[in-house]
Amino acid sequence: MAAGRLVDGRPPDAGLPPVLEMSDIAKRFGATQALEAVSLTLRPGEVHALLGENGAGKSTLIKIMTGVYQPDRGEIRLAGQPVTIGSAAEAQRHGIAAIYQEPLLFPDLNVAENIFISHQGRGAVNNWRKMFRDAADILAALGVSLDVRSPARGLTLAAQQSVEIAKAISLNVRVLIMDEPTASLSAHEVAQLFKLVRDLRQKGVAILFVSHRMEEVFEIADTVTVFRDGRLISTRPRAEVTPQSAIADMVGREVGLLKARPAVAKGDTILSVRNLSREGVFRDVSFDINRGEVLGFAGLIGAGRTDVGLALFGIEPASSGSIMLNGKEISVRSPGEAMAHGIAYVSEDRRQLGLSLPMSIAANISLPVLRRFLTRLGLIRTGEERKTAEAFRKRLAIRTPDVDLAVGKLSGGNQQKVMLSKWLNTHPRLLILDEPTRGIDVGAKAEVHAMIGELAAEGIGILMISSDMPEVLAMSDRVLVMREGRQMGIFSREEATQERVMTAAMGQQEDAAA
Amino acid sequence: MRWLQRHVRPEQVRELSLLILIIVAVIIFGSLISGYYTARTFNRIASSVAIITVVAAGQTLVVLTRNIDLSVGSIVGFTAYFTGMIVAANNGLPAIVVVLIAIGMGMAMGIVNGVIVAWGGVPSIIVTLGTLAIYRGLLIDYSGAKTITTESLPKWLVDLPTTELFYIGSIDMRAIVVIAIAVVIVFQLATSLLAFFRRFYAIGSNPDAAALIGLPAQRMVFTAFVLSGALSGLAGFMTLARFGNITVVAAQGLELQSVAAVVVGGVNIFGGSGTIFGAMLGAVMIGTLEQSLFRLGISEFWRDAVLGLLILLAVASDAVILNRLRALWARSGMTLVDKPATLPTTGEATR
Amino acid sequence: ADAPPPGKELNMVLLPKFLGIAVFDQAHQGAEEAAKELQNPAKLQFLGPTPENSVAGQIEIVTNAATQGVNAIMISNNSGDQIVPAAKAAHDKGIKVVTWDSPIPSAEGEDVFVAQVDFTETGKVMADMALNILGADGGKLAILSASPDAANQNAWNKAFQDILKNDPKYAKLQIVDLVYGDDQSEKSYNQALALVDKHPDLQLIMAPTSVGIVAAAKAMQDEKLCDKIKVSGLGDPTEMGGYAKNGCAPQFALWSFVDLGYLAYYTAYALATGSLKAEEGAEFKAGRLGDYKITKDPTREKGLRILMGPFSVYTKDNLPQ
Amino acid sequence: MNPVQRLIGWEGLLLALLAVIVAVNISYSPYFLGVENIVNLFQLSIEKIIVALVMTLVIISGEIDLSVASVMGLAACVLAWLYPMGVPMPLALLAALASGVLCGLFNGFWIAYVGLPSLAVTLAGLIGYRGVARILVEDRSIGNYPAWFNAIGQEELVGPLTISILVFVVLFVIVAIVLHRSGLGRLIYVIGNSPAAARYSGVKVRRVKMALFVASGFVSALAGLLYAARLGSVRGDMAQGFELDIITMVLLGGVSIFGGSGNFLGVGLSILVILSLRNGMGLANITGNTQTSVIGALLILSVLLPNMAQLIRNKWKGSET
Ligand SMILES: Nc1ncnc2c1ncn2[C@@H]1O[C@H](COP(=O)(O)OP(=O)(O)OP(=O)(O)O)[C@@H](O)[C@H]1O
Ligand SMILES: Nc1ncnc2c1ncn2[C@@H]1O[C@H](COP(=O)(O)OP(=O)(O)OP(=O)(O)O)[C@@H](O)[C@H]1O
Ligand SMILES: [Mg+2]
Ligand SMILES: [Mg+2]
Repeated sequence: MAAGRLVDGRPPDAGLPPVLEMSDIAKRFGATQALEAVSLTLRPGEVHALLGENGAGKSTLIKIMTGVYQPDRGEIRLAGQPVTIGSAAEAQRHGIAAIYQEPLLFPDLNVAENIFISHQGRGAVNNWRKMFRDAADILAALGVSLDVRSPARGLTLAAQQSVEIAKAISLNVRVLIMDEPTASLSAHEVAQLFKLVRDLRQKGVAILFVSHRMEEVFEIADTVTVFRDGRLISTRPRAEVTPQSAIADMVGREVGLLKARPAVAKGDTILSVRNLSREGVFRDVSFDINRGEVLGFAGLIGAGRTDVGLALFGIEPASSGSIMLNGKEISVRSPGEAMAHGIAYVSEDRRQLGLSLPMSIAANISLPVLRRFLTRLGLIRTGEERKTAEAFRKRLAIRTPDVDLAVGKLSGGNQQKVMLSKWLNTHPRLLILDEPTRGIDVGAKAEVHAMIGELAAEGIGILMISSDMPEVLAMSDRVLVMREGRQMGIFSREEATQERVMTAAMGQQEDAAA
Repeated sequence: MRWLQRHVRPEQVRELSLLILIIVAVIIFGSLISGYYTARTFNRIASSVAIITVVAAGQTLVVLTRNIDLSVGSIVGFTAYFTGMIVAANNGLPAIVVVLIAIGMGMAMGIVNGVIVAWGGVPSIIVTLGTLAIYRGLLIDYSGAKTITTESLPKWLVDLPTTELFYIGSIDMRAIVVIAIAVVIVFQLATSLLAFFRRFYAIGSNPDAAALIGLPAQRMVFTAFVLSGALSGLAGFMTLARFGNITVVAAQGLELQSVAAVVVGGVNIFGGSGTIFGAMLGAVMIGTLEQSLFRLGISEFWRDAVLGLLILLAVASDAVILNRLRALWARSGMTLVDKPATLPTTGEATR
Repeated sequence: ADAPPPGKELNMVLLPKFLGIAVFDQAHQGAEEAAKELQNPAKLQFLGPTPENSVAGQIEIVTNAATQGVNAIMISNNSGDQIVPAAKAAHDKGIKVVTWDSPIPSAEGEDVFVAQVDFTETGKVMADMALNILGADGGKLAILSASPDAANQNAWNKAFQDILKNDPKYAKLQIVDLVYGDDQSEKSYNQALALVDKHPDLQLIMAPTSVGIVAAAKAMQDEKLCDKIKVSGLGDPTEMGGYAKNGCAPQFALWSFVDLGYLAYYTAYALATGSLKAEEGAEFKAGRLGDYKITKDPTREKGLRILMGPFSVYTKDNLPQ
Repeated sequence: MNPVQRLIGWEGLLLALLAVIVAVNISYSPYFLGVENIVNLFQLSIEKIIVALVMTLVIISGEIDLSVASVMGLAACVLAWLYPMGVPMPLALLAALASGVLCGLFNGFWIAYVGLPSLAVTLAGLIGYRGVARILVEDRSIGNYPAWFNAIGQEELVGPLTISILVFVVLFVIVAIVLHRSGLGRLIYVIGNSPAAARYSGVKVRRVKMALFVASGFVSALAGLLYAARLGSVRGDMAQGFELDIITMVLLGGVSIFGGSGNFLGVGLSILVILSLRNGMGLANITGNTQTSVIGALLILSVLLPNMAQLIRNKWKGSET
């Protein structure tokens, strides 16, 4: 194996022969040219970052490397030898493993089996004891402790992601591809992950790293490649790249980095929550949200933020505590009631909970308020429906040939935008955003942030759950920190610094709690 | 609780609850029916459940892969009839050959199902709805409306169902029952220990993921149908041995019975979870009810009504129990360990 | 009585309860034999539904036959009165509708029923066999019937029960149960065993169905109960021979289905040619079976019937070779 | 393939198939085009195709209802049970329909509110409701309803059309509009595609499913009564086994068994295909088992062939699906 020569931990040097070379790759899906004349080289012991807006073609390129798609044109060479990667299985045999944007586990298999099943020989006989032990070890190295015996069903995205990573490193890979592995990880876990990436680099593994989080890219990458509209714009050593220049390459224009949202004048209180609890999930959560205010929810994955959101939206109603809307006590037993009160919840899991992927963009956007598009006889006014969809397509710059396309065909980021449109369409008074910019590129991210600003300015109260620390700090008027289902404190914009929020999230003593 | 989680997996809990249900049922019937706790009662239930159990085992494998095999009834009938015809023609055939013929026949029909489902990309319910009719149709066509009679069969075959292999206390274990138990044990072990069989679970659990890690979904589905066919073939042989007289309606409706057994046995009809053992319990549950209700003197006409209700209750009670447990499992599933020592280094990068 | 004129071209359909049952094929042979004798150039259509679809299937076949304007239909009715509308429609189009083996209960839409045996007679034969087997001091017996929906079965069972109730000769015979095996070997087999469990002192299983009786016999043999519990009823000697010999089923009865098919064909043919009128007292000659007369059907007030008979009661001594 | 292409592909195929079958039928049988035959062609399966309409909705919503045939039987038996007791016909009919609604509510409760798989629940229903029907009529065959009731199923009302056929036509139009134009239809598709997302969008998933099963129960009961009216008498085994035929019709119509896709044009065509095929084979004197085999084969091929074509096209385009 190419890696063999490097285990002594010699620093990686660009002189080494490339593990994987892709030249002049092209791939087209119906109308969209997803990739055009792309050439990319991965060297042992190199962390190669791949940047690009939503729909730039990153995932497509990766799916080609892993044999999920076949390129229309172009050549792939492994350690110098031309190869065709016909299937995921072949890719694995070549030592190419990938962690995808959305974790793909077997909900009915336990964690350990999920880790090992991909590379067990067909003839193998399960030695459960050993399997559990090995799995536990690998996860420990990740700094995650999961019950390796419990089925994957019901794991949080974070938990699932950790298992995915464990799966990938449990086979000894030459090329490890990570398509937005950090999208659902909190800063804490990102740190753990990066430790691991560095180890792998030491071992001479070539790593292709896709992320929309600038700061991460600049922390970990050796080389930075930028895509735009399916074309490769630039490949440079990190030293020669600045965030600004990279972004310029990505969007083809100058875009300001994330900058703090101007604080708005406090309106009167819309929502006030007191001692909200749900048996065994979260306890005594209390906060107010004023008109035009953005309340950030920070915390590690699994802290229970989503559950608070779900309780407010009536999916998993709270078991005790009070919710007051405009001073009136309300009970929210179902999403229907929540929507009637003007509460909207944008889920963190767009594929399962946020969207109906096989249905058209228009149908998805009109779904929550379908009534509005019905005639007296209950028939759908499709014209109206499409018009509305078109409006949102412009407003959020959704990249699609037309609004009748199945949402599933859109790239991650564009799906996110459709989901936002869907909920803005309900004209909410209180908007709950759960990981609103997960898997969204800088361009779109900026747009979403701007959008959040506008909505707040319109007087909507916004509850923003996010694991993206800079985002939380920049967007929120106040930050509520949760940890293991408990509220650790609420920080005003002034108090809320990276360190304090983190410490609270990690459960260190914190006196500044509100 | 923790201990339980370590040592019992949810689907096992499912089986436990079913086992308890069966025991409760037996106790109730025992108190209502005089002379219920006898070797005879056991024999009745055991041998009437044996055949359906073997079929249900195959059905389980298919269902695990998110498919269903509705043709089993026809396959059993077909193999029972034509195996019978062949043995009748040459009584000299050694037992093993006869069994292999039956299994082979079933396998062949399973292969047809499997190929069309796996590589033809036709939903299994459509394929097997079709072959359900086709296999039975062929049977009627080629049977020439003759009935296979005990007369024409070799003695060993006719006597097989009542041959006692060994005794457990006063209970004599009959060949048919032993075959069924053997099948269950073999496949239960295989599906819990062999990587190859674990893949049935993987594919049913999340086809996309299975594809991404390069599991040969098509081959697996094909295998499932072939095995289901083979086991149905074996069941066909058992049917021939047990009932001796085989008409073209033999084993009609077995498909629904096997699905019922599988469903009651807690095999997730949408694939991915459930066990052979569970399916057997399902069959036993239903068999016990059928037999005992009759003994209770419940009228012919009341039986189906009661049976339907009891099946529903079996499914419901165990589903409710299971959901509770699922939640518990999930909740305590993950605990992220805090390492204050390694405060996030991302901090620097953002400044 | 004179025979119908041979050589007429008549399209005729023979319709069994459903396909794949031996006795119906024997009836088919008989009908073919008659067709040859009568030199009917038109091919006899032997059409039947599949077992699981018997009722709807029979109705469909009768309807289609009517559409095609065939000359005569011979039905072994499995659909009770549900066949009536279809049969009527056919009859109204001038098609001769002859039932055999199992009649249309209300007799509507039917010209005449060719009865294998007299149904009350059947009851008596069953009673006598029971008496012979159980002896003068009688005992407990249970009926294992086909499906609850088979008209002829129900008629026989009723006749059997009546005669036991009313005729002091059979006073000691006690019917303790009536179960159905749906003409499926498996179900009949299990039902037979269940009967044994439910009635510890059971001595006889009376199964007036060719499928049920073999299944019951096999069950008793398997459980080594033949010396305690006997099996009797209506069975096909080719299937039952063994059990007659080994004493599991010392006596059982049946008529010749070949003759039944033969007679049904003659009747339908004669009606279709007009040489026979479907009315009480009409007579005709049915080839080798000799002369027959149309009479009122005692078991169905509106019905006409031709009675074939006789029963042959089989024991180990008179089995056909 | 985008939905539009798929639609053309599938329905186009069925249309071609239909054309071939009709052509063959015409060339084989002079009777096929007769008004009488065309009417019979629908009459003979009218109850099945009526139920198939609702079944389409149920399957698209990602569920299945195996209990329909038993509900048909139950409704008919409720009627047959009440009417002889002197309950006035209209009341008896209402009660029968109510029994269907009850079954629907029962199924719906366990499926929508307790969350059990519909396959399991309705399988229990398949057995249980049939059982209740049996309890009500046991082994009797109950007829002699008022003439007007039988007329509903048998007499021609508008031109040659019976009420049953009109019911079907009206229902077809209504259900088609509901599915393809109405908000409810949209919700049915969304629920079939992604139930979780539907719930998170405030869709009252449970209510929709409940509504579907109640509708299924009601229409099945209605069909059961029409069946009773057509046959003029009721037995415990009424409509037994119809569920498979009904599901076959829906699936052949291109409705995905996994829910979320399929449309009414397809179902309409598949109904025509199956009915004319059956009828054609009937007129060609092809017996029951061959008929069912052919339809079974058709069911498979109609999905297999297009897939094969697609597969080959891709192989030779060298691109992945
Ligand atoms: N299976 C497919 N069918 C049709 N179009 C597709 C398919 N997969 C991707 N595309 C299109 O190809 C383009 C590239 O998609 P891709 O997922 O590679 O973008 P991406 O860079 O990963 O975006 P993101 O950062 O949002 O994940 C997009 O326009 C997308 O709509
Ligand atoms: N290991 C686990 N296995 C299963 N479920 C878990 C696990 N950890 C947490 N959960 C579930 O996740 C929820 C708590 O995590 P939640 O997603 O609410 O936190 P969060 O702060 O919103 O994290 P995220 O950033 O993923 O939204 C609860 O529903 C809990 O049941
Ligand atoms: Mg992507
Ligand atoms: Mg969350």
